[in-house]
Amino acid sequence: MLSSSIKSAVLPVLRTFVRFKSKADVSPSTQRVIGQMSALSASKKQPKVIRLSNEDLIKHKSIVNAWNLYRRRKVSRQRDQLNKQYQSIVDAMEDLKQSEPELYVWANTKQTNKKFPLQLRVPTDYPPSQPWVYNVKK
Amino acid sequence: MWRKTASKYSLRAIHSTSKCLTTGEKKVWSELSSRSSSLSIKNAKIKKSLFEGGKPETIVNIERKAAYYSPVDIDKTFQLAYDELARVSGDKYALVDELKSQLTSETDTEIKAQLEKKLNKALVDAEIYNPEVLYNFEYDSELIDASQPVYRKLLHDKWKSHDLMVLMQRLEQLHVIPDTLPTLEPKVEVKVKFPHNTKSEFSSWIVPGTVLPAFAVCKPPTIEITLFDETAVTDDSNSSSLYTVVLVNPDEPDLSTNSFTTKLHYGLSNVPLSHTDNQIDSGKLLTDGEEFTFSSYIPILPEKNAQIQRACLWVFRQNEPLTIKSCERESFNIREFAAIHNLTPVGAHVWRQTFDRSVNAIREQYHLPRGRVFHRVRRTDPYMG
Amino acid sequence: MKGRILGRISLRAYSTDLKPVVSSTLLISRTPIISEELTAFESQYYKYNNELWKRLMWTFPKWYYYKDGTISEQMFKELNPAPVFNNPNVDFPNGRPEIRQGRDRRFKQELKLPKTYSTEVERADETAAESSDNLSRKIVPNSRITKADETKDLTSLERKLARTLYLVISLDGNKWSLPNFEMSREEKVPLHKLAETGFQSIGGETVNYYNVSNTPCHLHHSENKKEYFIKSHILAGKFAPVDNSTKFMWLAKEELQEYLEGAYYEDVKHLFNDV
Amino acid sequence: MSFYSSVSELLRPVTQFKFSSLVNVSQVRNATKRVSGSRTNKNDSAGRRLGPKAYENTFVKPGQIIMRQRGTKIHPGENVGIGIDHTIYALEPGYVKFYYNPFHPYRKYVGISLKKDLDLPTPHFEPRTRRFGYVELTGLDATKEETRMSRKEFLATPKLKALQEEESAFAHKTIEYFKEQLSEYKDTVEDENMGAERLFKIYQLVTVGQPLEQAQIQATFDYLWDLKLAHNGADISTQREKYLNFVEKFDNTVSVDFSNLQDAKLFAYITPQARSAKKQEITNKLETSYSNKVLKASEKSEVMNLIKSPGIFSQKEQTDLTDTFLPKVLPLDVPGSIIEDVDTKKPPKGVVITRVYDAETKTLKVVGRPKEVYSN
Repeated sequence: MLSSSIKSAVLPVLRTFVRFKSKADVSPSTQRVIGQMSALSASKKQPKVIRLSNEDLIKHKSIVNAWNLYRRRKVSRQRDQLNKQYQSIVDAMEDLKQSEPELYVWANTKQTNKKFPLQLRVPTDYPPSQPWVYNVKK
Repeated sequence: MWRKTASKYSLRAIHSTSKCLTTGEKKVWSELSSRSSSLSIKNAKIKKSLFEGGKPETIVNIERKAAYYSPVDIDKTFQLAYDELARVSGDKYALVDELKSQLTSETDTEIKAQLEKKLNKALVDAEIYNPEVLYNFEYDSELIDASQPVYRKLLHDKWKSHDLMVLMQRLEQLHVIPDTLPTLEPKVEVKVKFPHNTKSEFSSWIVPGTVLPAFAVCKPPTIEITLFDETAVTDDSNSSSLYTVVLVNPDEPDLSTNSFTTKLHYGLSNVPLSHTDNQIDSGKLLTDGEEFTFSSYIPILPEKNAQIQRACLWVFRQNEPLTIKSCERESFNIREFAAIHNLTPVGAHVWRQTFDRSVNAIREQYHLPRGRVFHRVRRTDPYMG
Repeated sequence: MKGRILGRISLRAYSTDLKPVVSSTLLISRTPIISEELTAFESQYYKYNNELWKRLMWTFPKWYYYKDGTISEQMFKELNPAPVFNNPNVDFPNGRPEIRQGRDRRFKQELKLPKTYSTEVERADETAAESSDNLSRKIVPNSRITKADETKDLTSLERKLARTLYLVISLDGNKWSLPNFEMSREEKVPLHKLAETGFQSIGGETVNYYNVSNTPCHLHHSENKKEYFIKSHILAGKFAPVDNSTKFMWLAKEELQEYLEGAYYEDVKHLFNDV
Repeated sequence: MSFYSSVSELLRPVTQFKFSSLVNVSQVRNATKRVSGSRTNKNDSAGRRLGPKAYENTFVKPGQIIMRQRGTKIHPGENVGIGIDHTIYALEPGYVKFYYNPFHPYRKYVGISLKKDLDLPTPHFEPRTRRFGYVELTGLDATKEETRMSRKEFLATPKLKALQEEESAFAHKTIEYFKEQLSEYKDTVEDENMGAERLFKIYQLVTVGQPLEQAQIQATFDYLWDLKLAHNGADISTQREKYLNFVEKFDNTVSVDFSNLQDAKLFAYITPQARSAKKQEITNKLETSYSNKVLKASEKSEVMNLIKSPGIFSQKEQTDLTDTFLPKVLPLDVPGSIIEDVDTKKPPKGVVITRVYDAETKTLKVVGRPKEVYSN
């Protein structure tokens, strides 16, 4: 359904409105297939190849270099943190095994009927209208 | 923790979008008192257009320059990228300073060698991402300074990516190895050209395996030997930096055995080479030629119907200064020669020659007898060796 | 069997009074709700690549979406007038155009599509509810900065949506720490149970949370006390302290550094997320 | 060498097998055979006479067939060829050897060894044994064979000859021209012939891309090398000394502008330092007084003269400078290159009416431009 604002936008267009006859001597169905095929094909739709000047090539290379270094640094930092976290789990469990064998057994028991909570969400670019749910039904 | 530094850095980066060379970190690559001037762009205009944007100065034609469009936002992104790279380089230079101070206090030669290796790597890492170095390497060959580790690394990588593969392919397919020497572990780049040529097709560097006419090789070649490994740094007392160059033809017909012998065509020894002084050219031959040459240059002049012949140029690294008085040219045994003089093959080159109309004139010039003529059909007489 | 073990352990516990107290610390976090904040370099790099990608995009096949001679095609044409063609009699000081299919191939194609809403006039009789139901309305995303950020309310769960927040409490209003619960020497309970019941007792009744594991993720030694850390995520609800004197805050990693004791923070900082 | 020693162990040839063990396997038919036969078993064909035709250590001549087979039961090794039907034949006269190749351990090979006691395969790092096979001609046959041309060479001969003549004519003309010009420097250059020849050699070397300094060294080297060859080992130190003295004097006296030989002019030698200083000076002058403004015809010729100053700029630098300071059409942002308010119907004298695309407004503008903005 066209809203009133769209109708007002269309009206000035109508004055230049001309209904064309089909240009080619092909049936409408064939014409449709041609349209669909041409939408998929590359002919005439490709942009010009980017030919960079010497300076810009160096700039582009440097940008890519910097990005690779930056990513590498970030990933290695994350990996280091995960390694530390894993090590501290191992340390805690070793200690527990020595000092509190009972607690160690409990801490090592597999929780079989535990489910991943559906309420955990993947972060989005913009927050929902109500960022947090406060009422909890138990 | 890293987040804090990152946000601090990003704030600074926003303030210095278009102005460069102002902040502390950027000094790493703009400071030239302790760094070689070959590590920065010589042309001030190009340097400005690299760091401050605008139409590229490398496009000289005014119309093409006006019609050129840089990718959107490339300058701003480049500035931030430059900050990031310079920061990493700053860390590397800190490591360089530390290693240098360690080197001065260290006395054990073995540890010293290891430290030097580390220092060299740190020096490469500190400059390998410098946009100015990349620019000079790609577009300003005059500024490629082989005394800088970073340029050596770039040259080495470029050589390995193409020229080395071409050379090894030709050496194997033309059976230079194992017909002359068993094999080659290439350590240096060997380039050959004949600079006396006044025709453009023969005057530039020779691609390994090319077939050349006799007139194109009638005077001694210029040989460029690019050293990549750090151990080969020369000072005059260090004898490991002396090189021997030998040109042999393993296809000299030997009718007595119905086979071939190897002939020596050119022999140089005790040639001192370094990273920067790496050419054996006419100038050097003019001044020190007598001293180096133990077997003067005679071009390979194939006889009619003797088929295509290979000119195999071998470069050896010497372990000590040699005293080779003279050498028998005929029936030259290059394996024995290398073994006797304790030579390590480090590089090679090959081109090919066959009979052409200029051979006879050059034979006369060199006071050689007229070449034999062979029947053009190959017979079935057995091998007699 | 189990009884025997229990008995032995309790016996041993009585025998040495110096044995450190076992306690459980709850590391309860609110995971990020919105995506990570980008650094200046990251956002600039994405922008740059996006521009390159747009520059290399194929030309929009107008004829496929807008049939010749229809109203929508007319509207499209009015919004996207054809560029000046490469007229040999005209000087182009900044390079001659290369027009293919109504696009200058040298640049990215900037398309204007007919809008589904009017930009100028708001319908007076349209209520808020009606406009939110209207599918053709203009889409305006919510702000990434919330009210809690503006008022600097450290107790709110709606602050710093892009970061992971951790709960810290203070019983006396001065010393801040992660919620810690000591185990009685008489009766042993699993560490995660201890943390859960402790948390509920101080005000976690109204919280829907998810305990990641029953395995402790860290052990912190302090004088005569062992703190085992249990990881947990808050999913919904609100921490409401039972005791009015108990203060609490939801803090990100850098803020925790300010409120927690120095040596303690250094020991546990790798447990906190940078994002 | 170290690589060789580490690998040579691995590449030692596998012991040769006796050929008899290859062929002495008696044939076994495993398929059941019906007594009465069947419809598909009636069209029997004659045997194909496959198998080895020459055995271990047999002497064979080139072209002789060694093995007939379906598929490569035995692969071709050294000095043998393989036909379209996998027939293996000899390429060299010698002794047939069957062997295994360490690089393809599951293949059987046959090859030809040029000597009876040489085993195959040839060790990987050893030189190949090769046969020359051509017979030397003497007397008239030799002369005839030497002058014999291939068809390609024969057809190209007249063209090559013409080219050679053209080259020598050009050389002669240029040397004469240089001699003429050198007469100006008579008091310092004693030997005009030698000087002109040297200049021509340097010119040739510069045109193939050598820098001037290197070309000078090369010209000296070539001269001395030819001198040495001409004297055939005799002592040439006096001539050498003489030529080197001449070169030193000559190169410091005169030089030629090689950027355009059509109107080449000799000029007094300038040192590289002086040249780069002059370069800088001219570029500065061009930038300060001739850039970013509309130039009159006289000014244009001044600019051209500055760019073409002999011996200062290379050919490439000259075109670059011309592109920068004398472009075909002056850019629009140069002050005075646009006359906005102009009667397009009746433009004043010396004004050209053009249509210009304005990128900001994306429209066409009609403007007047003075004639001087166009280079011609």
